[in-house]
Amino acid sequence: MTVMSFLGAIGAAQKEAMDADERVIIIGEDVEANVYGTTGGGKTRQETGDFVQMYGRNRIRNTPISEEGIVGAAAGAAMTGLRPIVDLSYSSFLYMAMDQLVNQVAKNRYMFGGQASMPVVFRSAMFYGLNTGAHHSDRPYPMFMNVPGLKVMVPSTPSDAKGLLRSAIDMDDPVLTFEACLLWGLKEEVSDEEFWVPFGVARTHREGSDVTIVAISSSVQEALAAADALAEEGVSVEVIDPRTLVPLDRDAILRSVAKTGRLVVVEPAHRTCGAAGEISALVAEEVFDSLKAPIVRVTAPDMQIPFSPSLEKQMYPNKEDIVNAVRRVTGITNPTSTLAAAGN
Amino acid sequence: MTVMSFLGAIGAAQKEAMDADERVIIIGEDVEANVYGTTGGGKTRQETGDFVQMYGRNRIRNTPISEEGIVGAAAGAAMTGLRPIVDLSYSSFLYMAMDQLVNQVAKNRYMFGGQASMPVVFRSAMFYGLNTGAHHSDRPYPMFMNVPGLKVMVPSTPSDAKGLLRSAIDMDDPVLTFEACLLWGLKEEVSDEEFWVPFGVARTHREGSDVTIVAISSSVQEALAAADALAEEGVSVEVIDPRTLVPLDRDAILRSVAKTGRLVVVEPAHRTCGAAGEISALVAEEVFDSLKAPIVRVTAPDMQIPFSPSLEKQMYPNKEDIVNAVRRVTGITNPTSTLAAAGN
Amino acid sequence: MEALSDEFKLEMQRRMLRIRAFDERASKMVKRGHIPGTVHTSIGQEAQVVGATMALGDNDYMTGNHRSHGHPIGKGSPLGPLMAELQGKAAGVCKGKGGSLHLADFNVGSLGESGIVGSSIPIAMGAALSSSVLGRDTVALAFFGDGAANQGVLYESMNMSGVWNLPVIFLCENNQYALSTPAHTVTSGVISERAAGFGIPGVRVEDGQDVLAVYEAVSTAVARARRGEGPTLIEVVTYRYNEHSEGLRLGTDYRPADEREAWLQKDPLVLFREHLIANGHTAEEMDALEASIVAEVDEAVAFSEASPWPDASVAFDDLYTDSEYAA
Amino acid sequence: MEALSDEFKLEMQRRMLRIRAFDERASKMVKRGHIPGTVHTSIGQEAQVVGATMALGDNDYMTGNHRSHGHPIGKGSPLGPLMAELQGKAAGVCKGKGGSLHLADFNVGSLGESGIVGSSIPIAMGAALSSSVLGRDTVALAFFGDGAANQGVLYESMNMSGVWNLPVIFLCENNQYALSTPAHTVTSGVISERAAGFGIPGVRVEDGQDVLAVYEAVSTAVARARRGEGPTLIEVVTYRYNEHSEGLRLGTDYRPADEREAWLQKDPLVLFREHLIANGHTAEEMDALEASIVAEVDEAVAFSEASPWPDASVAFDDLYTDSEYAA
Ligand SMILES: Cc1ncc(C[n+]2csc(CCOP(=O)(O)OP(=O)(O)O)c2C)c(N)n1
Ligand SMILES: Cc1ncc(C[n+]2csc(CCOP(=O)(O)OP(=O)(O)O)c2C)c(N)n1
Ligand SMILES: [Mg+2]
Ligand SMILES: [Mg+2]
Repeated sequence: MTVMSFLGAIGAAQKEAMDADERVIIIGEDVEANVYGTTGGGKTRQETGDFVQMYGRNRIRNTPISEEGIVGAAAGAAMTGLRPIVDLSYSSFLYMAMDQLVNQVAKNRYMFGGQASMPVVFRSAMFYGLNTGAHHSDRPYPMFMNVPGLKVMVPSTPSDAKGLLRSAIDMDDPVLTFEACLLWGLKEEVSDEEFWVPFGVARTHREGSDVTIVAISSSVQEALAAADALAEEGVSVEVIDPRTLVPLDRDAILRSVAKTGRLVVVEPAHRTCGAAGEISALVAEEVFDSLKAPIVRVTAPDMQIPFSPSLEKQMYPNKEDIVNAVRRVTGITNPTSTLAAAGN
Repeated sequence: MTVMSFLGAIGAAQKEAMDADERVIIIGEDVEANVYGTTGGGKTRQETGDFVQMYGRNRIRNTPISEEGIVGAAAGAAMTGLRPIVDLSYSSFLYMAMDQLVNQVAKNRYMFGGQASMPVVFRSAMFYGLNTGAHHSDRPYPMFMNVPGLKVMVPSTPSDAKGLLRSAIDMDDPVLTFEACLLWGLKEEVSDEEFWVPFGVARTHREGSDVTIVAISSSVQEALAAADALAEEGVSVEVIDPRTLVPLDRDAILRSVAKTGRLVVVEPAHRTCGAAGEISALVAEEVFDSLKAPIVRVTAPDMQIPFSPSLEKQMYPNKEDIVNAVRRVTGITNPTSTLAAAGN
Repeated sequence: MEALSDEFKLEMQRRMLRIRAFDERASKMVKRGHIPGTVHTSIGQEAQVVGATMALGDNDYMTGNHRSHGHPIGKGSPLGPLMAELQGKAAGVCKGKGGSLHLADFNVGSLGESGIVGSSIPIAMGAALSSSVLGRDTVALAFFGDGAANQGVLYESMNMSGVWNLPVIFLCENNQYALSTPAHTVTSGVISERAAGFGIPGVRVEDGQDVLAVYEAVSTAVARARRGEGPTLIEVVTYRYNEHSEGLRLGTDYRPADEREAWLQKDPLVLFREHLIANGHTAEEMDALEASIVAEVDEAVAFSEASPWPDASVAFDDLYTDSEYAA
Repeated sequence: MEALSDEFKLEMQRRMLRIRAFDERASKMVKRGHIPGTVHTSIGQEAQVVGATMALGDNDYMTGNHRSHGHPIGKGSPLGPLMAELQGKAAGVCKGKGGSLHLADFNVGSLGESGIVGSSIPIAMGAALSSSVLGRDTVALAFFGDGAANQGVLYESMNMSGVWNLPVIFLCENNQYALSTPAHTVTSGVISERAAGFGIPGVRVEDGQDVLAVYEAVSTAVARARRGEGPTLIEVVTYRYNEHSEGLRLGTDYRPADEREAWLQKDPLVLFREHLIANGHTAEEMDALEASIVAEVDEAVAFSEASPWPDASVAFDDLYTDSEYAA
């Protein structure tokens, strides 16, 4: 085990995959100079050298600023023998390549009756919360959930980031990974061995009996903090991280809600047509009879992201919002009371 | 009143708006030759001449195939005094211009603290169900619902198409209109007068007491047919068409479900993160206590669209699917029985 | 260029005839309702298609656009599964899931048509990137129209492949119209001249009805690419004889009345038939060749007609490689 | 070109000094945590900014990119609200909602920076379309970098504005790097030479540190546009003295060690100061001018510091014009 940051874990997965398979290449803007910190060495560039030194410019492809061209090139390369990892840096830039992502990457295998396979990973960082303004703060993963043919991962811990990314690279289907930069510095012990976290398997971070919280990306940390606070009030919260949104571990979510009878869904994306809405709808259809209370979503409002710190800080779900949502579904209005009857 | 087709109604709204305001222009591919049928005269080109004859090439701008450039140009023009209507022909081509739509059209007014206004309408047709294959069958409106700053309309009748489009053109905010081509030929009497259908006001096509169906775009017709069939079985169905998805008439939907206690949501888009999920989540949060049964979505599956007629016909919600969903939420398994108790 | 063998030239004519006969049949079938949706024919553009596809080797890749069922034929794809695809049959080359707009035949290096205009251009660049990274000697060719030439992704692709020296050819089929829109009304400058600013050669084949002229230009670019000297842009001037798509009736005369007539005088099949006759073949041989191709198309239609419709469940395959995620 | 008045030249120097002083202050404030996020300075590129903005008239439009707070200053925007915007204050020109990456000042025709590289290019074309449709004589200018020059939308915009003869100028600020990436490693061909293929003039200003050279090239293009003769592409060669963004420390030496030194010898402010002194001004006058600009920036900072933070509710304004839909 090594203590790794979220970002370090991503770099480690990329390195392992590059070592394991010559067909893996990295394409993106500023990957040569390791501007975004995942194409350095194992821990630091100084120690083990950077990816260009290790793998050469044939496999580390520093690109012009041409997102549509980059994604198209990666798609064509994936259809003909390579396994590209595309670094799109900020999630806000995915829109530039939307046609390639939706019309080519997602559809080709299907349209051509299975003749193509599309082993390619698109990495991008969600930079919200860092006062970068509306052009760098997008959290667009829900859009891509609406596009059949893509897989979507949203890791929330260093080991999940490493294990999921490795699975993504080794998979024959296209994967989009959304990495919340608020998690970049998060550290934990991560295995030095190669390991693969499977897609479609949620992680239950905390077991509980009164309420299920399904939390996405950086919201997992907020949800865990909320669960701690609520435990002190006598509310037992189960916290589930789906880890991959496509495929989604429906069973884990439904089982948990069947047990607790209450659901709060938390995510940093805009509310309308977000992942939280999807999970809510799933539960309202599949385990309605178990539900004891309204399903509450805690999300970003349907608003663009303002620059000023005095404005931006209120835009994402935080621990307090989650605690309030749980109080609402459990009927607790007074923090010191125990689990109220409402909805039971 | 004149009997107008859905397509004719769109043409009529465009003509009225062009006549009323010199700042209204039309930009798009093949608009000069009226390939898509909305830049002709009142009914046929022969009768009243086409838009180029009427308004000239200064205001009818036939473009190269450059969707990103077109949308950007329209956005810049809207910020500086014009009121463009952009004909993007097929909805599947919106992805080409996604960056302009999301990063410029939706964000500029907000980012610039209200200095910009963005009076522009983006029209596109959803061509599903016509054996055009996966590259021409998209129904991508849910993606745009996730983008604050855009407004989204999905008319389902000729008069709504005319009145909503006129409101959209006269509005100072950007609007995307998604026109189901399955409705193009639909005819009804439409007022010859200028009229404006307000955004954010749902239309109740049929009142009922047992189940609420919220149906979107071409699904409205399917839902009405299902309601007819169900009436014969003694099930009273309320059919609501939101008409605009952003803004959404939450009150109309919540009021109806509070009354009926049951909800089925129908739409032609893919299931995951679609509008149906959004409406389900809204109801599960806001009027949970009124709910007597699971909320059921009837949507396209999370699958791309195959070309062959033998494959494609099963991909969209039809009357039969809706009838089955209503039976499920009302607990009726035998078509001849009356309203069962389950969920009550 | 070295002289082409007689057999090679005969094969050129054979493939051009095949495209013509296949597309003419497909046109009729659309009008009779035997092909769902529509088709965009290459009728009139056969020289450009065959001159380009026959300049490629068997292992070379290509991508196409909506008007690209001629292209797999040109590259040697068998007709039966192509026709079955147009009809949406189980025996279709894409199992009936692609249709006319999205034909692909990976067996002959056809990585697929794109119904989205311009969208398959960078896919060809990606195939060339594979060759380059993996040290293969295959090249890739992207077909696209004069309309597609105004999509920005073409210039991103020319630049990237220029920088990386990729073995890719950008082939613009300038049939002078994009749907109803005359190219000269929406194109500033000259398409082939756009290459220079991106540091790559740009070639214009003025007589795109001459299969040998197209073949020569593309062969030169292919050889260049294989030598590791990078991409080329080729613009071929040609003309489509039919409407944009079969069954489409446009309300305006967007094409001058006598223009089509003039181009019909330069029918690539007639021209090359004459060339072959001038080079030792008889009219009877040519007639026989033409008849044999019609028979081939008859067979393809019979093959297709004999195929069942795909089973409804096929709609739920092939989204992902691990079927567990299919709905 | 007609001779420029002395006052006009002094104003050029004034605006260049203003950009330098403003950006230097902003850089310090970022490092001290007084400006949230980061800023991308125009330090070293002032001649290119002012030569272009002063060639525009008051009613002319412009769009910018992430490195564009110099541009509204060049176009005459008051400094206080710009500084307040960088700090995220209520008195900011965008109410604190845009920040450094998204400055806009519609009062001086600044239609906004885009943090998305290349994305504001067609917006300028749209502003030119308005002029053209409405019969106004305003022109529009899009600033963008050498990196942005590889975004396809630039070529879509050059083509469309070429076809429509729009009064728009595409101005590429070639500072030779896109973040860590040297332009020559990702650019095939020469940017200014890309214009020819799109049927529009392409001009390269080799000495982008000479404000008069830039002014002349842009003025020529503006005059051309106003005469209704259409768009121009101008590439200006320049250099940024600071890191890509303030506070960013890149791990590799992506710029040769002595390169920056050489460019520092061509500091546009020093060069133009010398020009002014050679043309009758004294060093004392110039010192006084410089001091007055520092005082202006002090005032702007004071203005900003005096401004309150925006009220939390401001985050929920300005999404739509009809506030009823705001959350
Ligand atoms: C991105 C996109 N925009 C628009 C269309 C609609 N469309 C289909 S074919 C066509 C014309 C294409 O012209 P060109 O590229 O010259 O090819 P041609 O049909 O002449 O072979 C258009 C506009 C499309 N399919 N995709
Ligand atoms: C679409 C997009 N891709 C990538 C980025 C990240 N990025 C920000 S600035 C920059 C370099 C821009 O270089 P250039 O256009 O030359 O402008 P300069 O910074 O040199 O002024 C990059 C890659 C971005 N903001 N937008
Ligand atoms: Mg064409
Ligand atoms: Mg630069």
